[in-house]
Amino acid sequence: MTANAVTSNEYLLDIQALTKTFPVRRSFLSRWRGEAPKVVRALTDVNLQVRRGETLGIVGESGCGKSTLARCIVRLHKADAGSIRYDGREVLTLGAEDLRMYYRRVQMIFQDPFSSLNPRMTVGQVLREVLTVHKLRPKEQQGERVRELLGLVGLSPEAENRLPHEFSGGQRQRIGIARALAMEPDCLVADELVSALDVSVQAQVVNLLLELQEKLGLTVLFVAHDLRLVRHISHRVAVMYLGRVVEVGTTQELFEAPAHPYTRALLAAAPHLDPAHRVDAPAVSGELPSPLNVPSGCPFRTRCPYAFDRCATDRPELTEIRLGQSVACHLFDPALRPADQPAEVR
Amino acid sequence: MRASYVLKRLLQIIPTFIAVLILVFLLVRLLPGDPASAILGDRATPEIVARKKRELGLDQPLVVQFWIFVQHLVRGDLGESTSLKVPVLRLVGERLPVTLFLSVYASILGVVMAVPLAILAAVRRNTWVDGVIRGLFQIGLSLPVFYVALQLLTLLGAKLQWFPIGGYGDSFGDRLYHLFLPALTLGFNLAAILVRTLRNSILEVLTAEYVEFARSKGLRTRVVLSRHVLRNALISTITLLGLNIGALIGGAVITESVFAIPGVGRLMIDAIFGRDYPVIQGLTLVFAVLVSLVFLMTDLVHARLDPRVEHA
Amino acid sequence: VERGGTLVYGRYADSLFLDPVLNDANLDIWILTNLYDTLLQPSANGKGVQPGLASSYTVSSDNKSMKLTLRSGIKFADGSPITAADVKWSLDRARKPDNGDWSGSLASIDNITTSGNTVTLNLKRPDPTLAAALATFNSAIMSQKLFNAAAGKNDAEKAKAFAEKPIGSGPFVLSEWKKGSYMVIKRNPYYWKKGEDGKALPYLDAVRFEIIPDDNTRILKLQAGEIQGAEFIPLARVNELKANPKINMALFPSTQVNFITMNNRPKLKDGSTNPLSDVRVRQALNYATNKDALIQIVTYGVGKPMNSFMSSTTPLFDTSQKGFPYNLDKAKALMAAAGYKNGFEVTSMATSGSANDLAQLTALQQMWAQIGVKLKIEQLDAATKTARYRANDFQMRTGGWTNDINDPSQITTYFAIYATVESLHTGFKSAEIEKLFEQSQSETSRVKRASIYRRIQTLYHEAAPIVYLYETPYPVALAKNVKGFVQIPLGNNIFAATYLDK
Amino acid sequence: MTTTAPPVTSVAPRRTRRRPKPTLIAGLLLLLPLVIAAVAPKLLAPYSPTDFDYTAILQGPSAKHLFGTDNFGRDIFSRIIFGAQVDLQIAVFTTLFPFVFGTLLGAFTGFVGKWFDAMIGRVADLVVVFPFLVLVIAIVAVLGPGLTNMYIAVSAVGWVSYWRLVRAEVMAQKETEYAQAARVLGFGPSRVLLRHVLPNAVTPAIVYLMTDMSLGILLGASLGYLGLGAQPPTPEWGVMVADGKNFMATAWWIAGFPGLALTLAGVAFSLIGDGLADALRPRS
Amino acid sequence: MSAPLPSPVLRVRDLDVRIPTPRGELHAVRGVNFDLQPGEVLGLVGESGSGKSVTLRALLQLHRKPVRVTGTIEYGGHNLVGLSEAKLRNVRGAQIGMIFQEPMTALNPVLTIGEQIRENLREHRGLTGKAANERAVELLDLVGIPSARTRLSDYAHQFSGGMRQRAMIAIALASEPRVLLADEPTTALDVTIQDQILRLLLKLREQLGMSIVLVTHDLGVVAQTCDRVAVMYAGRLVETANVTDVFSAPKHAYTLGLLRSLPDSGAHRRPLQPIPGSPPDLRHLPAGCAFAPRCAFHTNACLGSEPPLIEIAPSRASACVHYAKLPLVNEVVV
Ligand SMILES: Nc1ncnc2c1ncn2[C@@H]1O[C@H](COP(=O)(O)OP(=O)(O)OP(=O)(O)O)[C@@H](O)[C@H]1O
Ligand SMILES: Nc1ncnc2c1ncn2[C@@H]1O[C@H](COP(=O)(O)OP(=O)(O)OP(=O)(O)O)[C@@H](O)[C@H]1O
Ligand SMILES: [Mg+2]
Ligand SMILES: [Mg+2]
Ligand code: NI
Repeated sequence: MTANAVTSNEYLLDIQALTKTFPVRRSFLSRWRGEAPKVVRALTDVNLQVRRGETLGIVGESGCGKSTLARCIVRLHKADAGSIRYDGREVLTLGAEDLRMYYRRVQMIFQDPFSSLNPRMTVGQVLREVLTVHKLRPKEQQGERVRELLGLVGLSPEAENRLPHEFSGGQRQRIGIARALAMEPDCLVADELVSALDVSVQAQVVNLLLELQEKLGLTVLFVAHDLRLVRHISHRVAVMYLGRVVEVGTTQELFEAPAHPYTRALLAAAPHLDPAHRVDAPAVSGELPSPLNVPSGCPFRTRCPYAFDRCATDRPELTEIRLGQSVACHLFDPALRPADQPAEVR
Repeated sequence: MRASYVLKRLLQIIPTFIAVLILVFLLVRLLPGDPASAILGDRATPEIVARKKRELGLDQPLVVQFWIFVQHLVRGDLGESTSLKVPVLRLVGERLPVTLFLSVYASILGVVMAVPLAILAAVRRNTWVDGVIRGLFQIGLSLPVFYVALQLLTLLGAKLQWFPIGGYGDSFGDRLYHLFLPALTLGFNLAAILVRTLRNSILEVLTAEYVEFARSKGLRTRVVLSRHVLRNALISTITLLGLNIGALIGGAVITESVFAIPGVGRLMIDAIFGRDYPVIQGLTLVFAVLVSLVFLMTDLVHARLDPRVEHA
Repeated sequence: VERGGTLVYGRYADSLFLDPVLNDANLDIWILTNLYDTLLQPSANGKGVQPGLASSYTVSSDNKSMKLTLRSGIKFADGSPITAADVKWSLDRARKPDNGDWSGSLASIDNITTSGNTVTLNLKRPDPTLAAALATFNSAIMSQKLFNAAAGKNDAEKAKAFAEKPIGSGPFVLSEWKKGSYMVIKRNPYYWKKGEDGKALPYLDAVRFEIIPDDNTRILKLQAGEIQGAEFIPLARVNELKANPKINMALFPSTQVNFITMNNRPKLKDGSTNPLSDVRVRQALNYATNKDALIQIVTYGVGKPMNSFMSSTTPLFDTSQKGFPYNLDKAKALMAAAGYKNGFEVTSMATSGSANDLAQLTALQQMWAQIGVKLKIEQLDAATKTARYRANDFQMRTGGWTNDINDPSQITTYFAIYATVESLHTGFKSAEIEKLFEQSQSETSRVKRASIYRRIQTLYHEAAPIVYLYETPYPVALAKNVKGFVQIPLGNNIFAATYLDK
Repeated sequence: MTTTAPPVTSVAPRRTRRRPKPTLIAGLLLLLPLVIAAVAPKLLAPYSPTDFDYTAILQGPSAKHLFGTDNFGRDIFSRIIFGAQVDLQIAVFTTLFPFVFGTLLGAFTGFVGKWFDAMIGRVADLVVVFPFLVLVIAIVAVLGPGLTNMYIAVSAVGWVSYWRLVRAEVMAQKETEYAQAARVLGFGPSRVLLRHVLPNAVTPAIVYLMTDMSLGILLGASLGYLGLGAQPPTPEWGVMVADGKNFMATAWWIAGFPGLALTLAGVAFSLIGDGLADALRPRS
Repeated sequence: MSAPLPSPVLRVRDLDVRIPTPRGELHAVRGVNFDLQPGEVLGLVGESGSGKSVTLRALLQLHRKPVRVTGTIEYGGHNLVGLSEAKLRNVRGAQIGMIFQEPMTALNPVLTIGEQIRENLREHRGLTGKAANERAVELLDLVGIPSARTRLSDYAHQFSGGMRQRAMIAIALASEPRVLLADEPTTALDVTIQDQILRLLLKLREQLGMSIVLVTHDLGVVAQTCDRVAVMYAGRLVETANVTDVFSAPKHAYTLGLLRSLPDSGAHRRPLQPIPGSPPDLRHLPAGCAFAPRCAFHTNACLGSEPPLIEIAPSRASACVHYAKLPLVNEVVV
């Protein structure tokens, strides 16, 4: 099956050509001189589909637009252009009332265990507020539901009367998850859910997520920069670079046969756990370009060891190179004769 | 880039300036009583009052008065004081330097007092030294300015005769000598505010990682304190100082009366009580421009001290 | 006597306009006579006149003209001679009805003629006050030539320019003036009057007026020796300064009376009824006022009770006036008779920041409470207070008065004659007083005039349009070495014979 | 998978008890006598604050008159006691409106932004370019002297500080993850602002409120000095200090004791402010 | 490695750090012992709050007044603990350099990078003026910052994250120290940049013959970079070993738990094996082994007194009572 043949029903979330820029404050003089306004290109023409019940991992270096994408999906940012269809319905144009209904289905869980909970509300208040505002449970049933939710995320019922600062980081992330679950959503957007946690605690939260997904049939968008973790829990993975999706594929394909030179560099740079398996040369050289000044053509060309002249002029589109794996790289252009392609890549 | 920023900030002052203009013009005319009453006192007969009003142009409708005011203003003419019968511009020219001198002097004294004591308090935090410094300034902050001024006058001026009681002085040195007590009064008040914030920001900076890094480089404590700690701690203090200079100029109102200093503060009070419309208007505009300039300067100094500030 | 030196004198506020005719207030008047000279001068006791620029004057037998002979060799401060033409021009300017507030004092003059060094004033009617008027600041002699040479298109502009740097013929001439901060007047070398040592006055080289609005600062500066004189010493400090061996705390007799103006109209500006329109109420308030206590509290003993509306230093003051002795019973009886047994509430305006006003009214609050009158104090800045006063929009206000001319007529027109300023804006009007006053204005017999004024004072006392309080002197603190300074009862500061003792 | 995640609350429930803040307690203890004096002055004051005693003018401190008497023979101690009411009233009324209005406006403009924010910003600029004291004096001069008009004047000017503080804080707080979480949970803007953002943004304003209260009292004193503050015979400390300025050399107690009272109040407020800053910080 | 070891550059014995806090004294580092050999990269791993940074700071005597440091830190024949400030300055920076986790906060924002390098050169190398400038350029070159000369006058905020970290390394290297203490130098960086920086450190170690103490909580970094590892838990070292030994056969229940909780050890989307609970509060430590409450293997032997770090094999030590009975990382326990 090719991507084009998929009906919208198969994809719970269908993102097309999503673009988001952040304006940079300009000097008076530059405006006066009529200079073109500068923008941070956080997302450029992002195409991405998420299937029902799957976990889609999103990886990439800092500033490549992972969080922006997640936030656009839950409408915390207003996208500039493109479309996001959720279950066939356009999300970007939802009115206030429909948006509420949308949030009932799509919830976000946040990265920072310290700032993602209102420091002045007890856990019980946090959960009850959700139940009350959305009239999910009548008052008398709320207590029971709160205990149920706490149990679901592995917290004991006494937690209800405590304030966030009385919990450890891992516990706070559980509270955040419980808060999202209170809405009974079918899709979770998790932005760096466990990045701030210690490894030993990370595993606890990851387990919880896996378990809940199993139990509740959740679709999960898992944004992270820990490749090991993403590989462990994702069905499919998308790799982003400077506001673009450069490669997307099933976890196995992507990790075992990475196609895009950036994906390969990323995987090579991730420190391997085996001390016997050491590499001397750096996986990739050079610094990440500024999102204010994205290179023309392929954004990765400035650091790419295989870049050739066309990379500077044409922007490569995301195209399927094999079943379930798409890549945005000229090296995979079928029009290119095999002789022109570097041997290492194929 | 800096030039464009300055230009932009200067242009930004203009709308504020115009609003200030209209506001003051109206406000001043809302004051009960009028210049004629203020000048003539109780005795004047109705005819005399009417004559005076005509003379001052107060018999015209407000709109006409405003139009005349604007016309004059465009020509750089702020009008003439109704009570002192002197062009406002000349008055301001005479008085403003006094107040500026006093404000700058007070700021310098304030900073000179605040910085070493704040460092001391921060480095010795939670010891008796810290307690005494903070307590002293807290008390200073809780006393009315005129009380402090009068105490200083009585003690250092009249009793010990170390400093003159009032006046302004002629030469620069003489000025420093004459204005010492008023500058001290204002400076003390300023120092009280500064010590508080500076101490806190020094404490904050002391725990910053770059201070740790500087120490790990084996630099002398003095170098660490001056180059790394103080410079960073001063950044927030400069902003505060700038914000307070406006208040300082305002605070000069009382200090100037107590110390008999012919500055704009006293002029303003006299003008308000004397219903000297042109002076009130002129001074307000001057204040507005001055404070805006101080803010601008604060920004520039801030940008100079803190390279992170991009006023793009 | 010692010659030379500069006297630094602390004033509470600066002069505004140094033109003898067009000036605005006491701030000008009280120092003008140091800069400008008049034909006649007030005598030292303040009750009569003595020769000035005119060495003598004679009044015709029909009292319809006055002939003055100018002193010979008199000069303005720039060295130019003072001529009869200057005199005529100056007096004509001073009596022009449009010119200034004081033109009325010369209103009896019909025309002025000159011949040689004599000047003749031809009068419309006999005028008993003319000599005093000629000894008053507004009759100062100015140089026509210098005035006309001043910049400006018309007389008003010229007057302004001239007053910036006036040149008169007084003992001093203005040398430097930074408005609102200081003024320096220096010795006029052409001054005609001789001192004790036979040489021309003044003794001082210069007087420097420093403007120090804060009472306390003025005193501190004097104590620190930075200034040698300070005016308007708060009465609260008088005793303290008297005890200071380095300071001469002078209390110059004055024409100052302190009183409370009452609105006598039946209705107030806001339409409410006014209990003060009842003469019994006004008398009651007067009787309920313990002047001796007030003098103790407010003036720290330096004042004395006010027995007539005019001060005891005013010519023709009637010594038999009794004023209102403190009598609570009488006050209560009058209140009851007026139907205010339980009192009422009354508001008085006060000048904000004036310690004396406050002390006065806080004390009255207490005193009047005894007869059930609840006094509320409303502090207003001077401009507002004056504006409300002028609009008759008040119930009571604190008031003070000093004469400008050595004659009772001025105070009387203001206090008792409706046409001037509605009798201090009280609204008080007495046909009999108006008639008597009219009569007095052309009565040249001093005895007859005195009896008319006795009657006026009695009538005024009976009607009690104001609350009589007390008279106060001018409190001036001087360094011990300052000699020969006087402030005359009219308030003028006279530095001509002042010197600094070594 | 049926095993639920291990219950973890039993392991490290970091329950930290709120410890009393020494500065806060010290501040409250200092303020206590003033509050008592303000509530029941009649119980404490031996004399009336306004009655004259001509026989006891300018007497130094003694057993009869603890703090001496003033130039009207009024008992300074009693005046200070009664003054507590006036000065605490000044402290509250000069700050109440600016605090409430400034905070609400700051919350609103900080949260909504856009042209309304820009407009208020311009108005604030206007207010800020006038030196505070001068502006207050001018307004009081327009309206007439007295405490009520002083309150009006201060309110017209004083809100700007609170507006700035709260606006900046709200702008910061609305970007926090819990505020975003609240939005994603489908809560309306007013709920997000009032229940989530504002309670966490208001702390600096409350702390500043304390400083402002003592500044309010001082302002009252300054205006009193110019005769624009509390009107006689109201026993207001600042005005008492101002009244005593003529007796500084001869009767120090007239200005001295009210000065002490002012200092006491100032120190109390500032200690409370410091203490509150500590106590209101959500995590300890 | 079995060859006799050369004498260590740094010998740490019984290092204790006590931090008084309003809520009681915090015993952040408790009896830490280790040696640092010349040219060696020693990894210090452990969870957040386990005392890694505090230990590192103690090595340079950077702790200030209320904090108490006891024990011995032998460097060049001196005990750094209790050494006078003046003498310490000859060690700090000059002999032992330090770099930090967050280059943004560790570089002074208001001084140019050049100034920050030069001040080090002036203090320890006596270089000023042009000479200092030239050396600064060389240093920036060395750490791989392109067009080094022009970038000397830049401020930290004008650099990207990776460049900042390089600059910080250049500053620390200015005085050519023999020991580099690196406190999580790559945690704030992206993997590709982390990779570059770690390689740079290894290269510099070779070139300059430095010893490095590398603090990290990323076991991958340890595996790729370190020669030896010291594992820290609740302020104590619980295991020290050569890097290969640790990853193949951990001898402390905590190390084992850590390795097992990593995703690599389980099958795709299968539950991981976390260590239950969270690290203890250093103010209220349990009696006995601090890890016991979270330990799957704990017995009564773990309670009572805290097990000491004892040598269990050449250059290998563990503080686990059950070290001999621990399973391998991938072994399934029943
Ligand atoms: N509110 C904002 N205003 C301006 N620029 C923004 C804003 N939010 C994000 N950006 C910019 O957009 C780009 C993408 O940011 P984003 O946070 O999506 O990256 P990320 O992939 O999540 O990075 P990280 O891994 O560091 O979280 C960055 O350059 C960032 O600076
Ligand atoms: N200055 C200090 N005051 C109070 N407690 C401190 C201080 N410095 C460190 N601590 C505490 O000491 C303990 C050890 O801290 P340390 O910074 O060494 O941990 P770490 O292992 O470096 O953790 P991380 O991986 O988070 O950097 C922690 O509980 C920490 O809260
Ligand atoms: Mg992100
Ligand atoms: Mg650390
Ligand atoms: Ni710039």
